[in-house]
Amino acid sequence: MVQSLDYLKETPSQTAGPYVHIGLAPGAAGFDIYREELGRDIAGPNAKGTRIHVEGCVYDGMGAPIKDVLIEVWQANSEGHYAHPEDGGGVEEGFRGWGRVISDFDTGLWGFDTVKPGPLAGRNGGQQAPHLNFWIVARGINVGLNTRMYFEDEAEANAKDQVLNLIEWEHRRATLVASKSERDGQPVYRFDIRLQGDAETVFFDV
Amino acid sequence: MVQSLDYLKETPSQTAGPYVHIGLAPGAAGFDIYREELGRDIAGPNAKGTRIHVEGCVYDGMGAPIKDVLIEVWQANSEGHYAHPEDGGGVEEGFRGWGRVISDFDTGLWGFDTVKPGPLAGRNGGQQAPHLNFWIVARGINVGLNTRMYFEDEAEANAKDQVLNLIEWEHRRATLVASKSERDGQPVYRFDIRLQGDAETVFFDV
Amino acid sequence: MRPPAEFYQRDREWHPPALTPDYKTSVARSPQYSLISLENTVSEITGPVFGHNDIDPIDNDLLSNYAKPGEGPIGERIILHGRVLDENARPVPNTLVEAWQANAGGRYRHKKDTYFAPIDPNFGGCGRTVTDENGYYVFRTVKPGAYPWRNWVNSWRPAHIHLSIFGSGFVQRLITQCYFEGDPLLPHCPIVKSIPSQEARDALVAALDLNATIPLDTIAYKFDIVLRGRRSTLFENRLEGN
Amino acid sequence: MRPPAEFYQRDREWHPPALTPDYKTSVARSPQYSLISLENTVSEITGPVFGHNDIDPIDNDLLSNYAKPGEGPIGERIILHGRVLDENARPVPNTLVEAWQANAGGRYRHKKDTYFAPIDPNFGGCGRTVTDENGYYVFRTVKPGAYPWRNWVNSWRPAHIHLSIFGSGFVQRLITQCYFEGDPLLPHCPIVKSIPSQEARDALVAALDLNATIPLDTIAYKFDIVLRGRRSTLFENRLEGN
Repeated sequence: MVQSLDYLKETPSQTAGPYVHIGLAPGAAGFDIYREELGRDIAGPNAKGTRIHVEGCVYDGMGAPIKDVLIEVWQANSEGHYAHPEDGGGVEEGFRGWGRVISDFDTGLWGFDTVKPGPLAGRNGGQQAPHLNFWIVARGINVGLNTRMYFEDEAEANAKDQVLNLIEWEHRRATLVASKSERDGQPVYRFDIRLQGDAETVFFDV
Repeated sequence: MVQSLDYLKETPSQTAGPYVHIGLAPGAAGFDIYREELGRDIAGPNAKGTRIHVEGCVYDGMGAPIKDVLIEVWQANSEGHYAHPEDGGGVEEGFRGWGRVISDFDTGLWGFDTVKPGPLAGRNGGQQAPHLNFWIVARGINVGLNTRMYFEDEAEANAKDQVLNLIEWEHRRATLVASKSERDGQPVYRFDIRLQGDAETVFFDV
Repeated sequence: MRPPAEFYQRDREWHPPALTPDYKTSVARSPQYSLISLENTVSEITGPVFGHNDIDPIDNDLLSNYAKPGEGPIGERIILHGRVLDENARPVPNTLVEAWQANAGGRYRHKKDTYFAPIDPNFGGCGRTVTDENGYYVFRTVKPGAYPWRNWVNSWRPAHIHLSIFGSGFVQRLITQCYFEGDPLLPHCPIVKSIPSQEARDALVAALDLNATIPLDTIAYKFDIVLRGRRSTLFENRLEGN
Repeated sequence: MRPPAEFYQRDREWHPPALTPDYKTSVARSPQYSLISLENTVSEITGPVFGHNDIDPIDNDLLSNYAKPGEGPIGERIILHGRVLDENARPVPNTLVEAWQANAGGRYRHKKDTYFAPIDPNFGGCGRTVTDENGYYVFRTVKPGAYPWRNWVNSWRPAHIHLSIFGSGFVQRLITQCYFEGDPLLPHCPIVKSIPSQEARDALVAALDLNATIPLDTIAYKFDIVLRGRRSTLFENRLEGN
């Protein structure tokens, strides 16, 4: 026998199930209960930087859009700082940088408004390109999936990004890059997520 | 080891609890649900013999009337026959000989109308005096209590009754004999049952 | 097969004794003298006979027998089913089985129940049925809730359904409680523990019966009931008088 | 104590794998390539911060947060309580815990739930709270009912409450399900069994906690939640850029 390590084990994950909306977006489930649902406004009214719209679908292995998916987004502000005490940079008042978005029950399309984040410091003096951190849960997903969304119009920063460069299969890096278009004068980024198949999105064990 | 006997064990008894009325006398619990509650009419309209009223209280060990008791009565008709295929004597149409009675929630008094049963055959050619078989359940009673009620005005038959004579302590036999009075021209038998104390009613392991 | 004779004596060591002080109400309600053991007479081997004309077919469906049209009680939809057998493992057919219980929140529809958990407007809480020719019975209901009661300061009854059974002879008369597999309150309940042996306590625990569930509809628990058996007539005292 | 650094890696052998074929929906929703292991950056060690101004005090009381005045939901009144800890057994204070569940009959208040068990007009089925300075959280609710679901023909979910927890870093983000001691459906559920080890499954079963019950009122279950822990800074690569 050896000495005992008194660490606890993390609580095991279970699927969020088909009715995750009841808990995290009750309005979508069909009823109003809270004064305010959390995660509806990611950047807040005071956020500096470029207002953008992000949208996409999450596709299952049959190529069908997942209509009951819930995505959480975590991002830095336009100056590359997170609204968190361990990031000393500070953010605008009302900037939380976190959002919760669900897909349309009929089409599977999801979308949200925010500001484009700035570039960030990486590990050991390295760089990270602007990105959004995604966490994806749904029925059939046993452990929430982590991925990142990068921006098509940040090709130079993306090329130097520590995380993208960690992906051995270079062609798969493109699965993390959202394509840009414009709608009503506002930048729109399309970010489709594929759970399986040749174009399977890169997911991270963070 | 020995050979196995494939007998089953009887299901263990549990107290009927304070809310026995819900199941066995829902009207008393406060609601109507069944077309007809069972056990309300013991003798039926065609029963021959003397119509009688029986009443009493069941007292606990502190001498307090038990207000949530339920009693079932099983009796022969005036000719000493039970409404059961194993008693070949036959009974009047509508005579069931079984009744269910509950105490008043405020006073603990219970009572019912029936006909006086006739004398019955006993074991091995012996005799049984007229009697009612009682089965008593309530909160705090773990196994329903069996006892018998005999009639004060059947002294001669009572003296020869096989069951009463089985009671070693002669003075306790009187606990099974109901006293007779008259009300509105009808015989009324009073049968108080005491669960504990010097005058504890005789209960049987039948 | 020889004609049935007297009933096997009741095993009083298997049943709870009258006095079980941890179940406080039993203290003043338990006879203190010994029961007088009585050999069967015709008064004991006979008992009331019930038929299908005594009850209605809906009486065994607690999901609907008190519900408003188009509504139903709230709670886990369950089937409680099983057979009534005797100690000889023979079915007891055509015998009355009555059931009563609290609603899914542990509240009884009884004027004396003061627990503040709400009454369900669509649930009465009682049912009855007559076993078929194989001794089989079935109820449909909601799984009852646990509830607090006044025994110790902090006493909780495990979920249970009260059952009342007749048999053919009045001495088979039995009232008991059906508990549910896995209920963590079972080891704490002084009413359950009024029964001396764990083996006998286990006999009151209905088993989850997935084979009897109705898919996408109603889950099932199986609860067999055993009534006292009767000897066959071998070399027998004459029970009857002549 | 040294300042906290990176999070311990998630034990992927302890969690369910993505592909668990007996839970059919996972088949087409499980990534087939390996996850790319990523060392923590500032994007991982940070996460959203919530405060008491984000929620209302009533939000953790599912018995009242959707009930009409003077009414309440039907079902077993329960307290679900415990602590949010990290793998170092330190409390995780001020973190958001969200809960959702079916009502006592296993019916969800969700436009996509078609189970015909009735909706409870006084029960929404969700709640949220922020842990206190000791990592403690508490909800009051009704015990949810088991319900059928479409996996195999005859599949039943054990009673459960869904829980969503944040922690301080976004990589601690966790959604799980809290089950209840003794539930006989647990060994049959392919979602429970998506977790490989029995020891890990047992970590999701709330214990009956009679010491935390409110006598004559509400029964209690205890469910502690463990989030990923962080190394202390020993001889460490610099996580930050400068």
